[in-house]
This record gives sequence, C-alpha cells and structure tokens, in this order.
Amino acid sequence: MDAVAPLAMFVPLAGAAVLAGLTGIVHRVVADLYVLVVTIATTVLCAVLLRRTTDHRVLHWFGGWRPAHGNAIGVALTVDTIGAATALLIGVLALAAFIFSWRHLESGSRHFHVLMLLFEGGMIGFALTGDLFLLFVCFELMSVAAYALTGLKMTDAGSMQGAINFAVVNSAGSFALLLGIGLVYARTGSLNFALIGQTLAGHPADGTVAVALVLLVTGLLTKAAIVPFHFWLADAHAVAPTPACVLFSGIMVELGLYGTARIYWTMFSGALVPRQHAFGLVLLGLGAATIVVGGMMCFLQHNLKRLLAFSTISHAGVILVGLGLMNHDALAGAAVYVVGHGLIKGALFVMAGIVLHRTGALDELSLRGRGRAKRMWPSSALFIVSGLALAGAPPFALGLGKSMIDDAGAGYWWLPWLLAFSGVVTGGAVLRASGRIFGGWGSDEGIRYPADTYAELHEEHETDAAHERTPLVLIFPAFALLALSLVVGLWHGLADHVEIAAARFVDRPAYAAAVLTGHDHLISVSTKAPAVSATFIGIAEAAAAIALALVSLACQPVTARWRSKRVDAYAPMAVLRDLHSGRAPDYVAWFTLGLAVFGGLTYVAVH
Amino acid sequence: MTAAVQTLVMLSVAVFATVVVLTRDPLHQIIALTPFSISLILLFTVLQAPDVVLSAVVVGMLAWPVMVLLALGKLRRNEVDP
Amino acid sequence: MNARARRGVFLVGAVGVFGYLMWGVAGLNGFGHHTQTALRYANGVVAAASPLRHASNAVTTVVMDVRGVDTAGEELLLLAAIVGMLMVLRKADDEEIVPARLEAPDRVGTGRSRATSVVAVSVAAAVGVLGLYIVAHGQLTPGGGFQGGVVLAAPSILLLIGARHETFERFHYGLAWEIVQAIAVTAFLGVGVAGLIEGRGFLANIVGPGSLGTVYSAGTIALLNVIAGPAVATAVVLAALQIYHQMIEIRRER
Amino acid sequence: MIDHLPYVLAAWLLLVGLYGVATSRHFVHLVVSLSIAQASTYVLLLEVGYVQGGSAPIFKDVPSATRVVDPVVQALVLTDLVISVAVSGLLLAFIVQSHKRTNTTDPTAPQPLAG
Repeated sequence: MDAVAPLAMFVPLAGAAVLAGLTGIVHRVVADLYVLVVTIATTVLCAVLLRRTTDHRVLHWFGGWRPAHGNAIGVALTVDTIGAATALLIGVLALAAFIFSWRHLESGSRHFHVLMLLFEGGMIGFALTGDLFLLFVCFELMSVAAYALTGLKMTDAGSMQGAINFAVVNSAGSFALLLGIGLVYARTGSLNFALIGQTLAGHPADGTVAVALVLLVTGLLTKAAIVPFHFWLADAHAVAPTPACVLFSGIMVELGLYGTARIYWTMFSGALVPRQHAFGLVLLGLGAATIVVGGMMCFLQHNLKRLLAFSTISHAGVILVGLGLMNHDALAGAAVYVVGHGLIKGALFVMAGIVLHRTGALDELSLRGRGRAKRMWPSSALFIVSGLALAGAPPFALGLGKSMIDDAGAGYWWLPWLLAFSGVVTGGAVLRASGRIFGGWGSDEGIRYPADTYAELHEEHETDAAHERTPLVLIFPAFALLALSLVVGLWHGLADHVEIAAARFVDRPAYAAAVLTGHDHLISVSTKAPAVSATFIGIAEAAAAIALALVSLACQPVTARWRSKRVDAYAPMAVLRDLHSGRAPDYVAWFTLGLAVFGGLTYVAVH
Repeated sequence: MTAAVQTLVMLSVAVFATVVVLTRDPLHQIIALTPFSISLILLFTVLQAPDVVLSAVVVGMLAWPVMVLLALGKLRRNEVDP
Repeated sequence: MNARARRGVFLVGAVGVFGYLMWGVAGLNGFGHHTQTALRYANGVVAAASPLRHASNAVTTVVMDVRGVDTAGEELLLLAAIVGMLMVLRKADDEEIVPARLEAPDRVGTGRSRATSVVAVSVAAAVGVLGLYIVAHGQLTPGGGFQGGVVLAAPSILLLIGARHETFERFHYGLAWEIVQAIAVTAFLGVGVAGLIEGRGFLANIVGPGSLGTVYSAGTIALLNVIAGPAVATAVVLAALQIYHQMIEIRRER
Repeated sequence: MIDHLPYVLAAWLLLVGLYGVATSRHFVHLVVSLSIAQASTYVLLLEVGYVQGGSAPIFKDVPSATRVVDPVVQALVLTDLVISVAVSGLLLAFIVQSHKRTNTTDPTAPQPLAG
C-alpha cells in the first residue's frame, strides 16, 4: 500500500499538532525552523506523489478497508496527476508564504504557524480525497483554519468583520454541501466518488440527482467566490495577514473549482450525458457574471489587497468558464490557468505585503509617489511584470492557460473577449496602481468608499512600523513565484502533458475501475499544438492593459467631472459598489437568491 | 403509533426552531433554545440514534449554551466597562 | 441594502430554494424505506462491526475505524478552532490583565464552608467518572471519545469558574491544557501512522479485536476513544476558560 | 407523498435559520440562527438513514441479524455536530472582539469594509 499520499496530507497536520504543544515553550527561531522543515518535507512528498501518478492513479484505503464485492465502505485517497499537481501547488505556495512570514508578522505568530499548517494539510487532503464526506471534512478543516487566520489582527474591527463574513457565508455554503451529500447518500448508499459515479451512470438525472449536484456545487462555488456567492472574499482578503492571502487567493479559492470539476466528472458525468452541454451553459453563465463583476469591482478599488481580491474573483470566473465548456481540452487549459494564476497572485500578494511593510499603508491614492520616494526599484519592476502576466502576457503560464481555454471554446465567438476582459481589466488595475505608487503618476483624488480608506487607518498593526529597507526574505518569495510561473509557461510540451492528464481526469469509467477493481487503464490522447496566434493575443492583451492603466491615470479628473454632470456616469458602478456592503445578512440573502437562481437554471437545463 | 410520535416531534422541532429565530433578544433566545434542543434530541431518539442523542445533549445543553452565555457576559461587560 | 430590500431578496430566494429542494426530495424513497443499493453501506458496516471488530456499537465502528480518518480530521478541526479562539481572545497591546482576585475581592475566600467544597468536588468527581465511563464504553454502548470528552470537561469548567480565583489562576495560566490537547491529537495521528508502518493503511485497526462485549474489545477503536476523550475535553475546557478569562480579567488599559 | 413530509422539516430548518441570519439585528442572534440552519443537515442525514421498524445500531443484546437504522449517517452527524460547535465558538470570539472596537453588535451597522 502506497504511504506517500496519506503522508502528504498528514505530515503538515501532525506537524501542526506537535507544534501546538511546543509553541509556548520553544523559541520563535526554533519554531520557524521546524515549520520550514515540515513545509519542505510536505512539498517533497507532493512532488514524489506527482511523479508516481504519471503511470497510474495512486490509491490509499484508510484503515485497509479495501472495496469488496462491488461495495466500498472504506475511505480512499485517489490521486491522479491533476490532484497531485494541485497538492504540489499548495505545497509551493505554502513554502513561499512561510518564508515571507519570517520577517513580516510579529504579533500572534505563536498561533499563526499552527493554523497555517492545519490550513495546508486540510487543503492537501481536499485535493487528494476520493471520498465525498472526507471532502467535506477537509473543506471544513481548511475553512476553520482560514477563518481563524483572517481574524489574526483581533484588535482591528475590519479584521473581525472580514472573518465573520467569511465564516457566515462559507458556513451557509457548507450546509448546502452537506445537504447535497445527504441526497447523494440516500440515492446511492455510498460516499466513494467512483462507486457513486458507477451507480448514477446510465440513468438519466432526475430531481434528486440534479438537486444534489446543485447543492454540492453551490457549496464548492461559495469557496470559489463565484457570483453571487463571492461577497465574503474581498472582505476576508483585505484584512487577512499577507502570507495567508497568498494561500487564500493562490489556491484555496481555486480548490472550490477543482472540487466542482472532481465531483462532476467522477460522480455526475454519467448521469448527465445528454444534458451535459446545457448544464455547462449554466456554469458558463455564472462564470461570465463572475468575470464581469469581479473585473469591474477590481478596477474600482484603491485598497491594494482588496483590488487583488476582486481580481481573484474575476479570474475564478475564467476558470469556471474553462470547466463549463465541458471538455478535457478546456479543463486542461483551466488547470494550467490555475497554476499560472496561483503563482502570479501569490507573488502579487507578497508584493502588496512589501508595500505595506515599507510604507505602512495599502491605499493606492494616498501612496501616490511613495514607492518612488522610497526607491523601491526591485519591487516596482516585479509589480509591473506581475501586472503584465496577470493580463495574459506571454510566456507566463497564465497566458498559456488562457489560450488553451480560448482554443477549446472555439465555438463561442464571445469567449476570447470575455477572457480578455478579465485579463485586461485586472492587469490594468494592477498596472495603474504600480504607476501611481512607483511612478507618482495620476491624481491622488478619487471616489472613496470606506473600504478604500480602510488601509490607512488600521493596517499598521500587521508590521511594527514603516521600514527603511526591503529584507531579502520578503522579496525572494515574490521573485521565486514569478520565475516559477515563467518556467511553467516556457516548459516545452507542458500543454501535451496536461491535456493527457485532463483526458484521464474526465475518464469516469477508468477512474471507477481503478478505484473499485484496482485495474488502472490510462488512456492517451492525441494532442494538438497551440495556435501561433495565441502569442499575439497575449501581447495585445498586455498592451491593452497598459493602455487602460495609462488612460485611467490620465483621466482621473474626468471621472470626477462625469459625476458632476446631470447624468451620473458613475451611477451603475456606485450601485455595484453599494451592493458589496460588508454586511453578513446581505450576503446570506444574496446567497439564498443565488442558490435559487442556480437551481432554477439547472432545472431548465436538465429538463 | 410510532408514526404519530414522529410526526409530533418533527412538528415541535419546526415550531420551536421558528420561535428561536423570531426571538430577537439574545438572552431570551438562549431560553427559547432549550425547548428547541430538547425537541431535537427527542427527534434523534425517535430516529433511533442514541449516539447522536448523547452528543446533542452534551453539546446542545452543555458546551454550546456555556459558550454563548459567557460571550454574552463579555459583551455586557464591554458595555458597562468600556 | 435596507432591511426591506434584504428581506425581499431573501424571501424570493427562499421560495425558489424551497421549491427546488422539494423537487430533490420527491425523488427519494419514502421516509423509512430503502432500496438495497441505498442500504449497502450500512449493511457493509454492520457486517464488519461485530464479527470482524468485536465492537457492539456499529456507530463507533464507523467513527473510529471504517471512517476513522474523518475523526482525525475532526480532532484537527477542533484544534484549529481552539488555537483560533486562543489567538483571537488573547490580550491586545492596549489591554491589561486585571487578575480576577483584584477584580472581585469580595469573592476571595468567601465564607464557603469546607463541607460545601467537599460536596462540590465530589459531585464534580462523580461527573468526571461518568465521563470516563462514556469514553471507555464507546465501542459497546452509545458514547465514545467525543461525548465522554465533553462530559469530562464539564466538572473542570464548573470547578474552575466556581472556585476561588487563586485556584482559577493556578490552573488556567500556563500551557498545561494546550500541551495535553496537542499530545492527545498527536497520539491519535500516531496510531494512524502505526497502521502505515504495519503496511495496512493509515489508522488501520492493528490491535487484536479482543472479546466481544468487554471493555478491551474492538482494538484501536477503544484506544482511539481513550485518546479522543482528553483531546475533546481539553478543547472544551480551553474554549470556555479563554472566554471566561477574557470576560473577567481582560480590559482596556486606563 | 405523505412519506416525503419528514424531508420538508430539513428544508424548513435550513430556510428558517437562513431567514434568521438574513434579518438579524444582533450578532449572537445571527450565530444561533446559523446553528438552526445547520440542524437541517443533521435532520436530513438521520432521516435518510432511518429504517422503518429498525432498532438502534447497537448489538449488545440483539442478534446482529435484526433490522437496524443506518449507522453511517449517525457517524456523519457526530462529526457535523463537532464542526458546528467549533465554528460557533470561533464566531463568538470574533463577535466579542468586534464589539470592543465598534461598540455595536448589530450586523447591519455600517461596516469598515464596504464598497
């Protein structure tokens, strides 16, 4: 029996349990070294696991409860290439976050490391599980650790608000998830993905199956911050400690989408075959709404972390579009996109943390020119490169993933435009902020909401004060993540590998056979080379993002003038911003409406 | 007979849950929570789940109210003694 | 959104969700009725519980053996929540700790007679023994580590909150509770790793099944119950005491 | 159809609980309402595992051939109960600290992060 998979999950978790007892006794330096060793060990285990999945799916039956007589009562870890790669991404981002946190956090660090390890282990378990209820337990484990991490700065009203909103909305999502599990269990008498998929396949989806699918996916899309379940994300990201944000935006949100793809392709794809396209359209619609809302809100923000948070929402929409296309080519694109986005977004949050470390503020407007005055040249260069990469500039991995989704969705003329919108607007927002902070361009006036000015008032709690130099351990993680994104993007033949992995991911009968009978059958598919035009599209998007940033820097006063006219051009955006009210009851009302709409659309799609 | 008892208990769970939610004052709400917890425990009993009953008793009637009451106490002290 | 708009949005959504859920449950078997498929997991567990594991309580067999990894996750989740609560409720830089005995001098050495204390301690001890009983018999009767753990925690909380403040301070400050919790959770995972070393899988039941119906039956099920008991008890004690400490002793610096 | 009425209870608990959250004017009320919504999950799971005429899944005095209710869902509910307490405890801690800085327990009060 292969021990690597459970170890990859339980090394960080056991590390956290041991550290919880040691943390009050040992010195901070010892604790840091210990955490570093545990994190590196975890990353290595994930890498070994990835290596092993190249020729078979790695299985582990907890307690040795293997399936017998066509019945699987045991709990399984079922690891394929995409699952192992996700776990490895978690490990890499966690490593970067830990290195960054050495110098960054002062207060509350005793508990911080324990929570980060629990968070990491919960996420890895989520990526590796082949069991529906273990998925739920890992979902909750990573949620509880994440709520606590968000509330690290407990003296700050904003932190508490962010943590409360995060916990309330995600709890509502977890109820949906568990109700869905109840329906699936009632129908199939199983909690194993493969066995459920085998039982559901062949019968057209009826009400129970459709409702179970919607409830499960709603729970996961809440974690993935898909409109209208997305409200918690910006509040939580704006206040969470920067190292936690690297993991939140870099991978936690994407895990919701990973889970959606996993449960769909292992459990429901057999039952939805004739209706697959229609259900895909529902997901495409949700993804499109998320891209637009996230992108617009991103561009309207002045708080750096909140700006990045909304950018994550927009990009989550792109990934959901990749899933909604319902074929393995698009899924491969989405997988590459997740890696590309996770690395870039991790780097960007690290950069925001550096700005905070140096200046004690995060508000773009009040920071105008401060980056130049402080001579933060390396940071400014990294910021601009990250902004371009976020827009989809080649040869970074995010642009590669985007072109793969574009190719796979060739049937929809509007798809490239939608994806380009996400990249141009979020990349443009990052470039605009860099221009203002590091170049001193633009004006320092703008339309301000409480969230914009929030940073100035409270953020100084995270670090001691404004510092004069950027320590190497702070900038190194950003540099490493960006470099890694470049390496992945330049990796010759990566697209082929991922397409094969994705084709195996969606191969439900082979998955079921591997789990239930132990006979693995890995298909290989012919892959096609990405179109040459992809490079030009990426360059065009990056150029558009630069143009958008420059125009918005130059035209700031114009926006103010628009407002004074009789027709208020800002009004629609003001409505959008007012909807993000920061109040948990509002968010739960939207959650309920969203669940009803998603359910109604699926009803139409399945009928 | 079984069906009648089950129906009665389920109805009481629904009613008491609604009462808890509609009781807006937190302290009154904690009091309203007791009949809800009891009816929920009865429901678990008639659904033949003794392990869940035991858990629900220790959680619903012990751990949970203690935590909520202590938190309410702290909120009150915050107000008295800012 | 104002209250009316919010209520409107919610109610529209709620009507939709209700209708949708009804569509979902309409396809289920009637309450209390099942297809053989739906019952196969239960039948598999029942077939395994008593003959294979010598555990008469099938639920505990699921919690601590067949799906033991869920319980490992649950102990870790509890750890995360407690660490989070300790962190969030810690003393802030602009707050001070006013030891409870200074805060409420009238409670120090109240005229509580020795007899009262003896009664209190004996009642607490009785509840504690009940908790131990529930922990130890989890594989036989309803109960187990979690339920027994909370019962175990109750007397500690009551004694500490009711006791003289000196006693409260002596037992609350310091890391003993946290260390015990960490040891218990680590031990739980340690049992899991032992199964891996045996080559039978994480959390495999590596101890012999014992004889059905005795305290020593069911192998690691009993062992894991005994480990989970203190893990849960310390978690509950830490949660309650930290809120109490926050309530009584922490206040804004003047 | 009458056989399906018990499932309505789960839907009702979920929606009543969420209604309480959506209309709440006090954070503690919000947390309590959230726990009511969570009760829907216990109820649904136990209902789908109930077997007409089945006894509790404990074989102390009964031969193991008797009809019993599903032990698996009961195990799932046990885990779910722990999760509920853990999340509530954490939420209460946030609420206590939030109240110190904002002097309000009203979730609909203006929030520092809005827009």
